[in-house]
Amino acid sequence: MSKLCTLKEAIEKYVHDGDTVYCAGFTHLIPFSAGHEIIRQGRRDLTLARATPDLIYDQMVAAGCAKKLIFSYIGNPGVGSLRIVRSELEAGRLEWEEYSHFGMISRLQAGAAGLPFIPMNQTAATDLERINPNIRRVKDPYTGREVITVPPLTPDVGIIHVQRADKNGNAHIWGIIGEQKEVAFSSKSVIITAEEIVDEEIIRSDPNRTLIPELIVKAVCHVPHCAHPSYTQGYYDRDNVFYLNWDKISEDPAAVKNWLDEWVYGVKDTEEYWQKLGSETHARLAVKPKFAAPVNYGDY
Amino acid sequence: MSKLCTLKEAIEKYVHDGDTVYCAGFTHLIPFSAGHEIIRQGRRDLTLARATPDLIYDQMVAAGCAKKLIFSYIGNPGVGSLRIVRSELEAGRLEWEEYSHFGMISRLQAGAAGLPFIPMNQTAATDLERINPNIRRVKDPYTGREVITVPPLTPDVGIIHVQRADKNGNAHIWGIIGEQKEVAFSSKSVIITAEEIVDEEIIRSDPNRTLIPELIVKAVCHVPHCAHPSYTQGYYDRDNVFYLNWDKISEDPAAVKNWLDEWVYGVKDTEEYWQKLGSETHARLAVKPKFAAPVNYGDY
Amino acid sequence: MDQSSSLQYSASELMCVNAARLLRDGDVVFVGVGLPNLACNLARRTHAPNLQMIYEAGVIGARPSRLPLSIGDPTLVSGAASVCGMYDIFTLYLQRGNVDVGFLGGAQIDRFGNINATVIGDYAKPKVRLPGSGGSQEMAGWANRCYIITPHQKRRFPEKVDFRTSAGFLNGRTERDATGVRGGGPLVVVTNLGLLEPDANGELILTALHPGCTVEQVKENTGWEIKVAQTLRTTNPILESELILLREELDPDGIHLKGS
Amino acid sequence: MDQSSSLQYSASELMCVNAARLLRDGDVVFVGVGLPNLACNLARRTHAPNLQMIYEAGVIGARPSRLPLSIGDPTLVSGAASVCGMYDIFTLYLQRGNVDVGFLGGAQIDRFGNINATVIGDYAKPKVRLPGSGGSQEMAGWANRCYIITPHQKRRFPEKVDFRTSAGFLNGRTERDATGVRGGGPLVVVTNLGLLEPDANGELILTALHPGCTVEQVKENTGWEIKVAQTLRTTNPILESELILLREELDPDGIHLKGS
Repeated sequence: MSKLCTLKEAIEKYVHDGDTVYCAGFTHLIPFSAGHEIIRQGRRDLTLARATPDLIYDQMVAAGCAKKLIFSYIGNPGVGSLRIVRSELEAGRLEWEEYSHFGMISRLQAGAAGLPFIPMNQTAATDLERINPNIRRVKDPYTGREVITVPPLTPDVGIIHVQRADKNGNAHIWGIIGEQKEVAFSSKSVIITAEEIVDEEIIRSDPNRTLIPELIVKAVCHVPHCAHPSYTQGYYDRDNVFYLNWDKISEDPAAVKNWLDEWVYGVKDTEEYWQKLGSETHARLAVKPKFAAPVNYGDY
Repeated sequence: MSKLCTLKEAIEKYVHDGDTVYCAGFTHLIPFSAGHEIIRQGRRDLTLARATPDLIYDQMVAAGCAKKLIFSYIGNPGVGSLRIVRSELEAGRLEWEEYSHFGMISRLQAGAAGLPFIPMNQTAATDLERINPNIRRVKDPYTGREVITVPPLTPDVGIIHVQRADKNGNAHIWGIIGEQKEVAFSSKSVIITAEEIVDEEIIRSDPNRTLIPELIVKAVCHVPHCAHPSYTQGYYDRDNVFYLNWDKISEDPAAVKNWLDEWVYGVKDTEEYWQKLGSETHARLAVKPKFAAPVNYGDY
Repeated sequence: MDQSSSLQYSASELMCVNAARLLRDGDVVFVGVGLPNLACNLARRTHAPNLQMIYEAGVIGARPSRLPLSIGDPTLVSGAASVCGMYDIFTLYLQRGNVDVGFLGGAQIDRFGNINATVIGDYAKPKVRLPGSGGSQEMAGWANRCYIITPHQKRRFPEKVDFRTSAGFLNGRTERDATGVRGGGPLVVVTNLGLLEPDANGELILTALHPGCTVEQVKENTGWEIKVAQTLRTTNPILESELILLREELDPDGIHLKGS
Repeated sequence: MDQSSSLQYSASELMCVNAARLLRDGDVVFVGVGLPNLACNLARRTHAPNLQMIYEAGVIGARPSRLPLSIGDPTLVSGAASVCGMYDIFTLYLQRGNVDVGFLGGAQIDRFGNINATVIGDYAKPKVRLPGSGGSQEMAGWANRCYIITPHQKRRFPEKVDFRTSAGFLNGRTERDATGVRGGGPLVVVTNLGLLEPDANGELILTALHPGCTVEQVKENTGWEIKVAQTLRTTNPILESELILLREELDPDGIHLKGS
């Protein structure tokens, strides 16, 4: 059953004020276009969950979409501070809930697996446990030693960018696959954005590559370049220049407002945004092809 | 660092009397050649662990290698009873320990993840829990409800057949991937048998396909057709005729002895075994190629 | 409509067609080999084209081009929508609640739909050692709906199973509910005589007979005093079109449909 | 041997070379971006060709052909041995005990090697909100050996950290041991003045100075009364060949090696 729709339609239908939203992607495949569309549609009071909030949540927080952040590392990866998120937290204007990366991904794994908790071994560092009542302990029934637990995270909406999907929502992902599968299975609604919508025969020619199956997907949106300034392995490079520039822009609230006006509110969709980036940027982010070795499944 | 050696050398070095051995593969990629080599080398008192003992453990039990079985389903898949294992169990000549499939794979997952236990939701069926003291309960620290637990399974040796590996042990697997990854990470020693040994550039052209990394592998053996009468996706078909024939052979201890004499003790290695199967069988098991769609990782 | 009154069919074909009719379009079904596999494929080819078949070997959305002998046949993989490992199948799909229907079988099914696939006799010294749970313990607990396909024989329907491999309604529906288990339990047992369904208390009662079968046959072949529903239905006759699909396309060699 | 006495190098280059020398051939290293990444690549190109680099983004055996800005750069993937998800990286690799070395950093490192990367000041109302744990809490707990690279400044070496993001030896080695945590804890802190190592009680003491650095400099720049090892070593001089590798091949644009 085809679930194709525009990103605008998908956000209208599945993202509501007050929802917990997880835009997936560890550095790779971050669905920036979805964040921008949420900003354009003026969603409020969202709980934004991500291991690494990255620039996408810095921008959404700047635009006033967020009430709360759930995270495990707030930085501009490889650059430094995530200035807007940081100043909102320091000012006490944004609620937050904090884990280690392992705690965060374990919460997603518990949600995806339908488990009431996931155990983790002790790390000897107990301060996060002290300040976060969601981090608890349970006695291992075999050794009697204590293990650490986290509860499931089950976002209202998970948004996942992929290289290619069929119209039903079966999606191929390669390269860094951080927490995409766990977000998809833990979320109540899943929106897929894809660089390419392909015939289902392409997907079914390589079922081991399908991380996300149609049966958990609500909407499939064709959004090429959705991940910029993050990247899509094999399609375009990470825009490190933009990540460095954001460090400057985000120092100044006026500059942030101008940037949002120009690049989010001022464009109607990803296609317009991408064209506006211009041919020099396109050329800078272009990547030469390098193909995986052939894989023979056999005609059984 | 190359870990290439013959299967004979690998079994000599890494499989000892009294070890717990896990020959991986849910129907697919079952390393029959490794089982036969263990039989030829006369290993005794092994604890054989597998979700589905399949014919490989029926044969190893018949040959007197096993002291104990750890399993979750003892049948000849699609055919019926696993006669030798069944009669040894009924006669009380073989120890056993039993789980559901989920309990079995959870034990492997716990072993692979370095966890002291894995929780599972209740199923309302409590008889396995009643008779197996390894199956316990723990109180979920969030809801106060009880969940079921199993402890880690950490085999002394895990044997895993793969489509292709490099000489260091990085291995590509596709098709049904049952419990291969979990067995590899839970086992103390890992032996890889591969249809093909390929240049590491082949493996590294598609890192998402690498289920098993070199850093946990002890030995890499080039063993084409290792899985017969099981199969290797894309390389040869499952020999259903043999699975049906075994139902007859295994009815009669004399027939089993003759079969072992002819097909295990009577051949020196997998190459001789495969040639002995003959061209008609080769033709029957041949499979026409059907390739996965190309995947572009990009030349970054 | 086909002219079906004079059709000849085997017990397996009868059960298979009736099982297929229980499936709904869009159902996600955890499939075993044999009759469940045929029933699913029949449903897909008739009233449920969007049925999704999942196999415990880790295959999602299989479209087998030949009849698989085993649950892990390569034909299940080629052309499937997705393949994942066993841990994922049991967690992300079954435990998470993504499976609508599970098909179950076993050597014994009791008054409350509990199933024994483990041993006949004492567990430690079994008279008959059966295959064991495999995936069925969790399927019976967590699939939204479970269906059982089994020939109607007295030894298969004891008052109480020797070993509860998979939970039906335990000693009554409230006992199952009290465990908090997510799945709805066995909804229908399809036999060669008719259909059994749980009543308000979770006890299996006779709710439908296949054309030509009698209440007496059912009573004679059930190990407890089986109750009969107040309104006993008759199942719809087998259609010629269903038999043609089964015999000519889905199991042309009669691997699963021969016998009885 | 290079003539190295007259070589000029930055504090970052000095730390990077000394960190590289701590790595052993065959080590499996959980790598962060920046100096640890450069140190690993330098080690691979010199004395440890079989070093395996693992990134928390899920990349195993990376062979980056360019210097990655972020820990999730696509160059880490192309040509890597394996890529897996985050849950697998933290369970199958780190928690299972498959990681030999973890590199750590933080805003504060205290007397017992505990690290703060979370907040300066009160947690609920922080004076400075730092990035938080990321993968470092588990790395500090479970990697066999941990190394810390940090400039030697008094504010970075307080007597006690404001928040224990990652465990060193807590209040002493026996306290860490009592938690049963599998990793060995911080083995060496590499600064621009020398090396600190834990003593029998887990307290960081000065064990080596870089050529030209003094005990007084170290004492002035440490927030507690730092002890000096009975046999204070001097680190081996930086080699010209190491600097050439770093400057011309590993970080030609000086992204991480510029400054101080």
